[in-house]
Amino acid sequence: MTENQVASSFSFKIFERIKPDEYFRRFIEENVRPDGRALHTFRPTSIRQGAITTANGSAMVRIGGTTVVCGIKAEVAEPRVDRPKDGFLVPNVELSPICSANFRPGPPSEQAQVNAEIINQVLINCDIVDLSELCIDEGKAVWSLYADIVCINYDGNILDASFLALLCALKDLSLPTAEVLPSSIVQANSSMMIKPLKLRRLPISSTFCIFANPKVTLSDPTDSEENLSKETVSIILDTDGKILYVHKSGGAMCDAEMMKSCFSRANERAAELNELIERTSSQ
Amino acid sequence: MVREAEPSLNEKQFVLRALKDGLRTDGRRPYDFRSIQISFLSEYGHVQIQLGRTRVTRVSAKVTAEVVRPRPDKPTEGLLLFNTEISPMASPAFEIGRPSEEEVLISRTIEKALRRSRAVDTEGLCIVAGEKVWSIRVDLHFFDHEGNLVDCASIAAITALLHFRRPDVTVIGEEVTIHPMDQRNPVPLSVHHIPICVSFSFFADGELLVVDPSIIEEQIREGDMTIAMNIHKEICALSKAGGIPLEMDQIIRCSKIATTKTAEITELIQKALADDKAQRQSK
Amino acid sequence: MKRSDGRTEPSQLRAFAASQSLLNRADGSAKFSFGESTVIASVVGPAEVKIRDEKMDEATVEVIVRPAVGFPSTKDKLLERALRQTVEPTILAGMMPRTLIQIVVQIVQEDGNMLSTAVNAISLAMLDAGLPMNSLAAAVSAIIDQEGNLLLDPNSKELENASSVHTFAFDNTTSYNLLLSHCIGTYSQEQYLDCLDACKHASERVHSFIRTAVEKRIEKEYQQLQSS
Amino acid sequence: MSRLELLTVEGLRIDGRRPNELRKITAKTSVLAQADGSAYIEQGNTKCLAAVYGPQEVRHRMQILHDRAIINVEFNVAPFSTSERKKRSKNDKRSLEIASAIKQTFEPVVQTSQFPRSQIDIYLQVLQHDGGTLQACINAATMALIDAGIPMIDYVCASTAGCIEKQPVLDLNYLEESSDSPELTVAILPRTGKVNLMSMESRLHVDMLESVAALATQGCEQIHTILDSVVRQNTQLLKDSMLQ
Repeated sequence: MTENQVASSFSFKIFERIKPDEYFRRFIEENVRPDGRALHTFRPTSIRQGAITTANGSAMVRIGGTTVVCGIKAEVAEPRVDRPKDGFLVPNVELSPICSANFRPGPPSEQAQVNAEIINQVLINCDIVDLSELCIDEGKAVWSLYADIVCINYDGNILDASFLALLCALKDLSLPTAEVLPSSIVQANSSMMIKPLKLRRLPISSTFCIFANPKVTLSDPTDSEENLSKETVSIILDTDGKILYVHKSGGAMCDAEMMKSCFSRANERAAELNELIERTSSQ
Repeated sequence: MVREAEPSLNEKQFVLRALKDGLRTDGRRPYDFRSIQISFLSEYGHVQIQLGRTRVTRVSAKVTAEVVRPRPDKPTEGLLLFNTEISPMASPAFEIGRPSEEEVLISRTIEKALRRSRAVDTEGLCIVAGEKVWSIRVDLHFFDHEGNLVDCASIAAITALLHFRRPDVTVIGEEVTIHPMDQRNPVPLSVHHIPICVSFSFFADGELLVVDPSIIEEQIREGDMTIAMNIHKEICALSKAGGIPLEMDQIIRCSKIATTKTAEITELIQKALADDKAQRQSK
Repeated sequence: MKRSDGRTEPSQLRAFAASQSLLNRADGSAKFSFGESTVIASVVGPAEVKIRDEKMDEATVEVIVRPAVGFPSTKDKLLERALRQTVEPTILAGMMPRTLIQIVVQIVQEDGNMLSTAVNAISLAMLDAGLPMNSLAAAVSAIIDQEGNLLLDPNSKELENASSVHTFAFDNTTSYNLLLSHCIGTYSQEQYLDCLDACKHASERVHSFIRTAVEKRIEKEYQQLQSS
Repeated sequence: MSRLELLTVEGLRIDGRRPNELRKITAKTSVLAQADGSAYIEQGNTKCLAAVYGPQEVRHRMQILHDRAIINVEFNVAPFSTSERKKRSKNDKRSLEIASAIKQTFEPVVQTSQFPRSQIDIYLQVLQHDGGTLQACINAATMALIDAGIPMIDYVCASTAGCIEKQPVLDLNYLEESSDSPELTVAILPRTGKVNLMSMESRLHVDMLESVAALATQGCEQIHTILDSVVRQNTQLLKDSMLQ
């Protein structure tokens, strides 16, 4: 490399650091993003089911540079007094300092808690799983599923990745048949494995972020894009085109027309991912 | 955390000089309580207490009940829980998640005054021994801190407990029916006695004392003491945690003052409860 | 049609109530209610910020949500983030660099729509605190019930029968921009857009209510000044 | 629960003591090599260890006071200290309350203004719990502070008293303490007789307060004599060894 080339490659890195918004704006004006994607393309996505053998169900998902692993462990628990038939499904998102310098050690960050709560609310409110399928013996014992979603590498758009990972792990889940013996001990028969949970619908999440200047919508933002734009739109759709969850906040740029275009992009994305999930499951 | 501004030397001297003449900056005499306003919200067991008229200390208490499993070591006792976390709303000096010394003392005084002294009959909260009991929780919300949070909180907590009604329950064999409020009249808790906290602040080497300190008096005081007492002249809790050393006579004198204050406040609470009852019946 | 709390129209909102400057320790405070749903919000700031949260070019906005019963849960964290991201764009944070705007939301009574009640309470409290702002956020919720009816400002009884719940917040600029959309349940795109439209109209009523509330208060204060 | 007979007909207590009798007290100082001052105290079966570090540099710069030293107290109960193993975290409200009470008790007694911009740490560890934790901690802390050579205006001596069947009793043990009878902890400055800390739980009639408090004060004075003799003995030994 000549001295000149070194200087220029060096200077554009400095440029990115000291004027990130201007650096980014110049790319967007050319209708391309710094990682070479068009504005509306999602990053390449891959799924590996059953990645963790010690878990009852697991999956690893990569969306570009974002990698998450979801492992589901089942435990026997006593049901709540007021819902004697229902089991538990507890999602938990972990964003540790390992996956990005954005996160500090210690108690879970706001982002981790909020993502776990969104997943939890969608699971509860959108009729995705029937928790009574986790019943072992009414009022005495139920399965409690702990779904730990661990981010290995963070490069933006954690919600889409965690949702996809959870879904594939749930599809992968198999539990031993169990019964409550008269001595009120729960006996599990691990030679007889069943797939207890049926997914009633397949919720697929797509996230967009909106730039003010120039006014554009970007699909599947990376970490640096997330930092530059405060306004985000997350849409969760099922494969029949029903909307399950829409969240938009952080700015005032988005109007109904933009929402509509996000919906149609989310629809395309849902179809694409549905096919990918089908393909991985059949393997 | 935003640090509380300390009173200036001039303010300090002004308050102390006035106290030496038996005067207080808000026009009270040393042994006067601020006016206590008790207001009931629409639900049973939701009370707001105000000390003072313009710059008020304001605390509200909300009582809720739910059915839970009892603790294994006390199968026939219901639970009584207090939540006394103080939010920065009361004063910017309070921080979320890290209890300040003041908060710990308030919480412990309430616990001692109301729980340790067995003000509420917890055995009466049992539904089925070892299976189901009522768990009564008192959530205290601190809105404004203009001095003497602890007395205000104790009055709010006990008034709310007296005002609260829980749904009626019938037990036939193993079957437990909880009757909704609109089907059967809800029942009050059985409260054995009414502990009231009375706080003192000491100045000038313990020579001067005031009842119900305002915030500036709390900031410049040399020592403090809180006595919780009921109308039967029983001391339910007493705490003088350090501060300026006092003569024993001074402490005995305070207990006498607390006796009369307790009687006055108890009367006030009972009148407010009676008024509210009459109002609810006329509706 | 008749609704469970006696309202006759699906587009009818419950009675608004608001009071301002009710707390003395905060720089600004307000209480807002939709019927029985009541929230108190307080604002402190611009104040000293922790070095960890300091931003060199603007103010840090912090929202703390305190539930009516029990300890804050992850549900309240979600509410905190939604509220912060909704009101942040309306504050001229660039005018107060390296400071903290702390907003505390205390839920007093829950009867549905806590998110929209809280947005309105915060808006009023920020006005009361005299923060520099570019617009004012106002929010309204709606549901689609199991029969497919759109009901504005649902109470907790109606929420039990909801197939989807929608909350929208708008600013009061001429273009009436969408600040927040938080919608969960199962619904179609048309239903979403219907709710968006209905809430947009309803939030105009909230905006004008806030305006009258503030006007009345200022008038009263002015009269007091004159008479004294 | 059948009520325990806490007082026999002869007026003796469950462990054979008379109502106004203290439990046996053993106190030792300089028990830890690392600390600047330390003490170990046994009051009956309640055993408590105290260590004092400082005056030293303030750990968190935020807390520096420019006119005096800050006192930091940490209170810990060993999980094996009671008959049932109970893990009590350091941040449990009860422990925090005790720590803060001890801190506030010593603040007016230690001459903190002699050490501006510094910090004095008092660590307390309860090894065995048989009633009267707070009093044992205060007594241990006093001894440790004296051992560390930190200037104080006086000893702080603490004792408990309660009331069983209208009979004031001194120095409650665990059984008496947990039987729902009132317990009053008093800490005094023996020279002036002024009360530095007073804390009470459970119900006591206000007319009894005076006599119970008086009994506790007597207990404090007895403890003072014991602690003082230990300190004097130690000093004598030190003097002898220096003269040799």
